[in-house]
This record gives sequence, C-alpha cells and structure tokens, in this order.
Amino acid sequence: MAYQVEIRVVPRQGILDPQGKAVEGALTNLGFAGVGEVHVGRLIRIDLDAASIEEAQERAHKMCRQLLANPVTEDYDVQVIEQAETAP
Amino acid sequence: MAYQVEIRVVPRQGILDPQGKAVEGALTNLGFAGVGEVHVGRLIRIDLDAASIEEAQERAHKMCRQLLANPVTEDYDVQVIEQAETAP
Amino acid sequence: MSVTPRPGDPAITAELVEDHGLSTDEYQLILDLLGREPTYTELGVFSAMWSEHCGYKNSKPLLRTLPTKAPWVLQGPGENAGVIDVGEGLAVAFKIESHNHPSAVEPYQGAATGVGGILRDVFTMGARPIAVLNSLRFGELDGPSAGRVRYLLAGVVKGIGDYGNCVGIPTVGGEIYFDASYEGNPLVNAMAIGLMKREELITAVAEGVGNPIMAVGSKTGRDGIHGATFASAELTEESEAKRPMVQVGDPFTEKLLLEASLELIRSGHIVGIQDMGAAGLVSSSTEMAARGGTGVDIEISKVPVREPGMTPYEILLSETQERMLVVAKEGREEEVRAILGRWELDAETIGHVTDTGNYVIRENGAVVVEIPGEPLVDGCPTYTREGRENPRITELRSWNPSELRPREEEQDPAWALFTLLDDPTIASKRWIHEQYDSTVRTNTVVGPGSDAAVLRLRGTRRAIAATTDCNGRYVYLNPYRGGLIAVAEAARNLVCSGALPRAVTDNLNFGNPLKPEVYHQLSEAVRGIGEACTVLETPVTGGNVSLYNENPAGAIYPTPTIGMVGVIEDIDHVTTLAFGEEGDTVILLGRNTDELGGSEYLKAVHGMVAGDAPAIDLQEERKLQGALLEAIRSGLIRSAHDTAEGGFAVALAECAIARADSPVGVEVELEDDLPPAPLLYGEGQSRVIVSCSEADADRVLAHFAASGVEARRIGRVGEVKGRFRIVTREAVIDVPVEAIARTYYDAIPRRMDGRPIDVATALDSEVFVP
Amino acid sequence: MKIGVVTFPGSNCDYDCYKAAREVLEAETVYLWHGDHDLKGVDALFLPGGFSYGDYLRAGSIASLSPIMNEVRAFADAGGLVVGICNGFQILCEAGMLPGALIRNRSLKFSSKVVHLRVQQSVAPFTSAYEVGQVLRVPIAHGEGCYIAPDEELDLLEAEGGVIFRYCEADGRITEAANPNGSARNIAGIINSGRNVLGMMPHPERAVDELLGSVDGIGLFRSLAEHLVASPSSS
Ligand SMILES: Nc1ncnc2c1ncn2[C@@H]1O[C@H](COP(=O)(O)OP(=O)(O)O)[C@@H](O)[C@H]1O
Ligand SMILES: [Mg+2]
Repeated sequence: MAYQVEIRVVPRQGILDPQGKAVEGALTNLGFAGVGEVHVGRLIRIDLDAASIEEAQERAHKMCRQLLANPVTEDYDVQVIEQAETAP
Repeated sequence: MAYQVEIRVVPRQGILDPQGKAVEGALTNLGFAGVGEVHVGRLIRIDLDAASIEEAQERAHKMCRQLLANPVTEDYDVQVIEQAETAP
Repeated sequence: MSVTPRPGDPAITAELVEDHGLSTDEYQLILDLLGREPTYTELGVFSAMWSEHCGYKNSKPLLRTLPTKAPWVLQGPGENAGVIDVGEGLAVAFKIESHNHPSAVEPYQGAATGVGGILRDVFTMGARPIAVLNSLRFGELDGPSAGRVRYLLAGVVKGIGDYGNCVGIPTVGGEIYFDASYEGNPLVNAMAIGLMKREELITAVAEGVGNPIMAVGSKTGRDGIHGATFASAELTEESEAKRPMVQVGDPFTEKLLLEASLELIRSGHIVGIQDMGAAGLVSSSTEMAARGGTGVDIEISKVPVREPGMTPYEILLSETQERMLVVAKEGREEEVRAILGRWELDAETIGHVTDTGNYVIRENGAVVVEIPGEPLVDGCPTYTREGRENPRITELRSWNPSELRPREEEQDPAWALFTLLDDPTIASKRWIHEQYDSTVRTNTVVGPGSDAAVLRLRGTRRAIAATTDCNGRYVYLNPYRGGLIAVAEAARNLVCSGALPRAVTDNLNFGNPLKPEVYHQLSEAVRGIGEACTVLETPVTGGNVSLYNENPAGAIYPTPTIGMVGVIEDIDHVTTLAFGEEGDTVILLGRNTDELGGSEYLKAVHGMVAGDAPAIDLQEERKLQGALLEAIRSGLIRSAHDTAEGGFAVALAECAIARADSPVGVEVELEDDLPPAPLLYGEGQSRVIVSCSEADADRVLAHFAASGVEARRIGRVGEVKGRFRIVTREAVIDVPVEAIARTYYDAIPRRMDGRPIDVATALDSEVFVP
Repeated sequence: MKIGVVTFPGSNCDYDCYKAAREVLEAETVYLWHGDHDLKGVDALFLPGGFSYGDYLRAGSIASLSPIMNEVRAFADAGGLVVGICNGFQILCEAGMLPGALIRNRSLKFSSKVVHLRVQQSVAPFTSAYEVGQVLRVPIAHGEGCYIAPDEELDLLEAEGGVIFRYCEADGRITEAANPNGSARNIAGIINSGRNVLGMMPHPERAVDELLGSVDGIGLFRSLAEHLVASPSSS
C-alpha cells in the first residue's frame, strides 16, 4: 500500500527558537495585529510503501527517532494518510 | 478570539528539492524500506488574536504572501483552529 | 538518416520562430543549412545556440579586437576558463560569469546557481577552485524602492554565501555599487579562480570516434528551460509570465561533482569534461564536438530525468544545475562509474562521438535532430550594429564643475565626508562579506576589505592577487574613458597589494544592443578596455557578455566589469591599505586635479550625475604602477591604497579605519591651489596614498622622483583612536577617527538589519516586502 | 603518533585539518573515509568542518549516522581523543557524543570573522598548552553555531568543567556583544565527561600560520600531541 506520511518537527517548548522570534518581530513590523508566539519548524512529506497503516506509522516514528528530529531540542508528530491509487 | 494558525510551506511541484533528496538518500541508507519521494518544507505556528476565524484566515494568507512563503519556488497552505481558552 | 518531427510537436510558424528569438533572415539561414524545415526540437536547439548568450551575435566582432596573447597566457578565450602561468610549474584558471536575469527573478537561487556555474567552468579545466569574487549592482538602498532593493541584496548575498560556503571555496572579494539605473535589473557577476599544476590543464573536447558520452550529476528536470534565450531578452512583465521553472542550486552535489571531476581528470579515463551550463545539454555537447571537429550521436531517452514525460526539446534545453557532460575513453565507462560512485554520483552513457561532424539526437532510435555541428556552433550570424551616442549624454558630459554651488551644510567641511562614508556604495561592505566564508582552505592572506584579495600558493613563496572593478557611471558618461579606467583601476588595485597584473576576464553588462546608443556604449567601452589591456600588458583570457539589461526606465549603466589576476613573487611583498605605526609618513603619489565629473560626491551630495569621467593617461598610469611595485618589492612601503569613489578624503579615511576595532588617527596637509570639493572628493585618476616609516621617507620620495612619478610627503599617521585631520588652504576637517569608522561601518547594517526582509531571507522565503 | 581526519561527503575543512596536523605536529596524518569501518590505527581523530550532506536537514545530522561513526564512538569509549571542529562539533552533538545541540545563529545569518576566545581551563589533553584566561584570536565561519542545552544540563557541564572555550572581548570579558551566535553562556567549545572528546565551533586549524593572521590555534594541536606522547593511546 502507498501511504503519504507527514511529519511535523517543532522546537521543544522553552527551547530557544531564533527563527520564531524573528518572524514574530517581522510580522509585527509589517503591521500585523494580534500576533502572539510564533514557532518555526520543519515539515517532512514522505511517500511510503508499507503493508499497513500501523506499519507505516511505526516506521515513520522510527525515522524521526533516528534522523528526522533532534531529541534534545525538538518535538515531532506523525500523520499517515492512505494515498489515492491514482497514477501520478 | 485566540486562534492557532498553522502554515505549511513546501517546495513547488517539479522544482528541485535538494533537502528532500538528501533525506530520501539518508533514510534509504539507514535501511528503511519503501521510501519514495521525500520533500522537506517549513512549518510555521502562530498564536493569533482575531475577531473571527475568517479574519484570522485572511490575515494568515497575507502573512504568507508578504513574508512566509516564496511565490516563485513554494506552495503553502493555512490551517486555523480556535484555541482552547486555557491559560498558556 | 531522415529526421521525423515528433507527434504532438507544434507546427513551425512565423510566431514560433520569433518566440525563439530568431530573425527571419536567421531562420532562412537555418532552412538553407538543413535544406528542409527544422523540427520543433531543432528549432529549440538553434534558438539556444544562436542566442546572444551562446552565439555572441552582437558582441563577437567587438570581442575580436581585444588583446588575448602573452607568453604567460596558457589558455585564451574560447574555453570554459582562461589559464595563465603563475610560475614554479603552477597555473591559474579564472573566469567571470553573469547571472543577472535569474537573480532579478529569484535573487537567492539566481545568485547561488551563478556561483555554481562559474565554479564548474573552472574545475572542468582541471583546476581546483581556490577563491570566488563577486561583482554586484543594485538600485538605491534609500528611497521609494529601498524595500525591493533590500530584498534583492539580502537574497543575492545569502545565495552567494550559502553556495560558496557549502562547497568550501572562500569568497575573498568583489565590489558593489548602488544606483537607480540598476533598479529592477540588478547585476550579479561571479568570478572563480582555480589552481593547478601546468600539466593538469585539460580542455573540453569530444575526441576519438566511438568514445562514450556520459551524463553525470543531477537528474534533468524542467528547470530554466530557455534560460539562455531568457538571458538574451529584456526583462518585461511578460518575461515574468514566460518565466521558466526556477533553477535551484544544490551546493552539496556541486561539492561531490568537484571532487569527482578532479579525480576523473587525474585518472586519465576521460578525454573531455564540460559543465552543462546555459542551454544545458545542447551547448555542452555541441561545443565539445565542435572543438574536437567531431560529431555526436545521443539517445535522449538515456538521459536520467527527474520528471516523467519530458520531451527531447525539454531535456536538451533544460538548465538543471550540477550536471556535467563527460567524454570517456572507450571501454573505461566502468572505471569512470567507480570514481563517481565513490562520491555517490551516477553516470549514464547517453551517446558517443562520431566522425560525421553532425549533431544527432535520437528518441528511442528515431532521429529527432540532425544538424551539421560546425555551423550550429560557429555559424551563428554576427552583427556589427550602428552606434550613435545619445545626445543627452553628450550634453551631460559638457557640464562644467565651476557652475556648482556648495550646499548650506558644506559650511561644515566634514559634513560631505560623513555623507560619503554613509553612502552604501562607499561604505564598508562588511555586512556582505561577513556572510561569506573567506578563510576556508587556509590560503587567504588578504580577504575582503583591501584593494585586492591575496591568496598564497602553498609550497612556494608566491601568491596571487585578484580584484573586480568597474565604475558604470564613468562608462555611462564616457564609454571609452570608462573602459580605460575600469582596467587601470583593477591593475592599480593589484599593484597596491604587491602584485604584478597579469590577465583579465571581463563581464560586459549592457543594455539592448539594437539601440544605437547602447551599441555605441558597448563598442566604445570595448575599445577602451582593449587599449588599456594592451598598454598594461593584461590580455583578456575570457569573459562573458550580458546584454538586454534594461528596465522600464531604460538601459542600466553600461557596466563592463573587469576581473583581474596578478602574481606576487614573494609573500613578503603583500601590502594592504591599513596604516601601520604611529609616526609613519604619509605620501601621496600622483597629481590632484580639478575634476568632479561623474564623482560619487556629485551624486551623494548634490544628487547629480554629470560632467566627464576623469581623464586618464595610460602611460602615466603605467609609470605609477611600475614605480609603486618596485617600491613595494624593495620593502619600503607599509601601506598602499589608491583613491577611488569619494576621492582623496575617503581613501585616506579607509586607510585610517581599515582595522575596524583599532582605527588610527592621521594628519595631512594639502597645499594644492584647488577648490575643496575637487581636491577632497574629486576622483582624478592615477593617485595612490602610501605610508612608510619616517626613516625611509626620503628614500621613498627619491625613488619616485627618479622614476618620474609625482610624490610628496603630506603628513603622518597618528595614534590609535586619535584624530582624523585634513588641512587644505580653504578648509580643515578635524574629527575623531572613531566617528569616521562608526559611520563607515554602520551605513549598510543600519539599512538592512532587523527588517522583515532580513527574516524572509533567513527563512529562505525570499518574499518581496514592499 | 598518527592523526586521522574523517572526510564525510561535504566536508570541506578536512584538508585544512590535515595540513594543520601535518605542519604543526609533523605527525603522520591520514584521511579516513566516512563509508569505511577502519580507523587505520590512529591515535587521535579530527571531525573537520564543512557541510556534511549539505547540512540539508540539521547540521551534522545525516553524517552522525555514517558507517564510520560506529568506530568513532567505540574509539572514544575506549578513551581515544576526538576533536570535532565546526561541522564536526555539530556531528558529535547529533551523535550524542557531546551534550546539547547547535542551532541557527541568533542573527539568522552565516557569520565569518575572527573572534576572541577565553580559555576556561588549562588541562590535558586539549588545552594544557594554554593558560587559564588566555585570550585567543580564532576565525569562525558558521550559520548554525548557537550552542544550546537545557539549563540543568548546562549547570552539570559547568560543574564538571566541561566548558573549555567561551566567546569574549579582546580583553577577556565575557559579554553579550562578544557572543557571535547567541550561544548559551557564550559557550564556544566543550568536552565530554570522559574529557577525551572536544567540540568547538571556531576553527583552530585556520589559526596556525602567522601569514594568515593568527597562530593561536597551535596550542590545541600541541596539547594534544603532548598528551599522546605522555600517555600513548590504548587504541
Ligand atoms: N560584493 C562583495 N563581496 C565581497 N567583498 C566585497 C564586495 N564588495 C566590496 N567588497 C570588498 O570591499 C572592499 C572595498 O571594495 P571597493 O570599494 O570596490 O574597493 P576598490 O575601490 O579598491 O576597488 C574590497 O576589499 C572588496 O573586496
Ligand atoms: Mg582601490
């Protein structure tokens, strides 16, 4: 089965996030009202073949632990959706 | 009203994505099976005060056009959810 | 063989031909050449090869007039890069290349891929890149369009930095000017320098019938299709729409390609290698064949692609970056693959060299392109256009400085100086070059911030110096003089650093050559460059032509950027602009003049661009440079800096504040009987400020007197953080040197830092912030 | 004495490290390939600067999983000396061989210039040739050199004497202005609790030649050599 995995990696709460800070300032500079905290993270999309959605899930989490997220500074979450079998 | 805006910025379809390529290679080298195309983008989370969800939406799109996404090389989408009124 | 149009190819109509930038006469030429109608694919091939970018339609006749030979020139124009002998068995390859139009559309990627391309041009000659320089032009950093300019500047600088830093080649120098004439059409020229042993020189030829042709590096996508023709058309609203898929740089793959290519070249398994640059596979394969006097036969379906359903047209014209074409020796494919594999790169054999002299492309066996190679490469018609100076400029030039009334603020003689030091074109470029790794590879003896960059040559006592220079405003006001001065200043910058100027690579950035006023600028500037290169013995070994640089307001300032390389015989001769010790004697070489035309002072203080470019006498210049180099070599000179934009006062300030954290005071007196403005800020040529120890002063003065070069003691170097003092007959400037330094170093940061655009750039989102 | 310099795809200071080791220590120096599992019996290891795998995910993250890193880890566990410079430091953190992480400079810009470093301690094996409080002039060139770690981790690091270099003013004062990238507590270089693994963002290998402006990096190589001579490595 073909799955579309989406992984969202964000700076852990309380960890310095220079990009978030900068964007926050910039948006306010540009005159946007009501801007509170801003955080900038990474979005990773993976086309993944797996036997089942559970397997895809499980494999994606392994990828995050091993490579995609830094346990010291980042949190992540994984979403897996089944892919429509339409040709590209 | 307090809203939580989530913006996902990804390389435009068909454009070279060296980051995605590198991650794809790394995952395969690590022995992960079934890995197809990989794309790496940006995830931006913004706490936003706005009168209505429409207004929040509209403002978020403006932010993308002005600052957060590059119309030449990137596509983006915006999701706005209402925030539980629990203190941070 | 019969050529069959592909099913689904558009019919060849007059419009289609025109869209491909080919005139009716040129199209007729194609018909005669083929004896039939070209296929759509063939039309694409011709349009690329006969574009300005590849065919040099409007510049070739002019370029032929440039001097290209000298005993030390190992490789002149026509190859990927020029090569000169720098002694002790070493050779240096260098070339400059423009990426103006891509950078106008997408500054970050445009500039990054510009650096990538020029690096490949150098290492495909067998040289390891050791340095990059960049020559930039933008609109004004103040005023209505400042937002757009910030966006372009931030993106371009980050693009150059990210690419060079990642590949690990130090960016050691360059130049940058801000002027409204570049609004909407910035100039981004990158120059790369590589080092090799003389015998390692290799040229990009496809020789040996039967030898396999291999595609190496990134898979081909739809990037930048028709970039070459794109680069040969004016930027208009439509061109925004016509915009091809933006080329994205991949410096990591470039680094692998660099290492693998050098290994391949040394391995002896290949006969030729070339970058797939502008017009990608087409130009690389045809040019290699033409040089070898051979033909090629390529099966397009073998080319590795990134996207499904790509047509031969797209594959041939794609400008996907980080790709190379390799001609291997027959039967050595496996060895070649082994070397590339080690660097995690793939190679596909896509065709072979033939003796037919024809350029043949097949799609699954069916011939879709068959064109005689020689005329395809060299048959591009060239034109000598008519040139006529725009009368407006003739009139501007006749403006007479004595009409100028000083401004109120000039009551305070220091005011104009501070105004100039705060002018981004003059101010410190630290904000820019601190984003460039200038010390990687540990050869950078003098990095950004002096007149020229200096790189040591390991294993010898030698070094090379490099600079890029061109004052477009001079060329605008007087193309011929402007051309002379661009070369003279580059050479002067090298000499000030202790180097003997050796050779030039030039980047001719001009407007639309079909306009007589532009063609006039082009031909006159080239005449000046040629003359100066001849007198100063710095032949042109290559370069790049970028025409159609226009914006709705008209053409940019004509900007023939001169990249020059020189040789320093002994590392002890390396000299910078920074004043040495307190008490050192300050000496002025050359003559102060009454000129103000085309000066930065006129523009920054009076908002005027007028007058004639400064006069220059090449023989005087040559004498000055010869004498200065002798003095430096004899170890008498502690610092040297030529006067340039901002004139004497700014040059003196630059010597005093060169060390940002410990600026030194200086006191000088000028007795010249000249009005303050031209004396302090005029840009009269052939002047250099040198310093030496008090004890050596008389010997230095005697030396220059003996060489027939005007030289006079004008003052002494003061204490660290002392006063900056200039006394003239009519005015006295006396300010703390730290104030000078602050203004000079803050000018660009205060206009750039902490602004939204800064953030957009950091996010690599590169969005235009109005 | 034999020194090894690991080359990862995208390393670009391997040559500078190699030259520095060669010329300063006159020691036999060899390149080690990321894909190999062989350390060729070296006595000390350098992980050089550069952009391994383009630093396309997080700086050093992909390289930290290279085959040779298993040997590097084993070598360090056995007490072998490992020095990570710039990208090498990032790789060591990503590999978990040093605490903390290196993120985007506070300025969000790549920063290339000469900075001042205060030597926090003069101890074997890496800094015995320096005085405590000595101020060094050493180049930096990085975009992701902001060192961070949870506060308790930092406290522990300080308590163990793990902080080796701090960014400082020319006169040695530790100030915010002297901090080029926003690193926590101006930290520029640290060692592990085993005191045999060093990571630092500045480039000592670029400061070993008067001609290039500074020789303040030599001390690091000397210290390392002294230690190796005094106590030949187990590996
Ligand atoms: N775009 C740039 N990139 C790197 N260095 C630059 C750039 N622009 C200017 N510089 C550096 O700033 C210094 C001053 O430049 P410039 O005023 O053009 O010198 P000069 O007038 O002597 O040619 C030079 O050392 C030059 O290398
Ligand atoms: Mg100069």
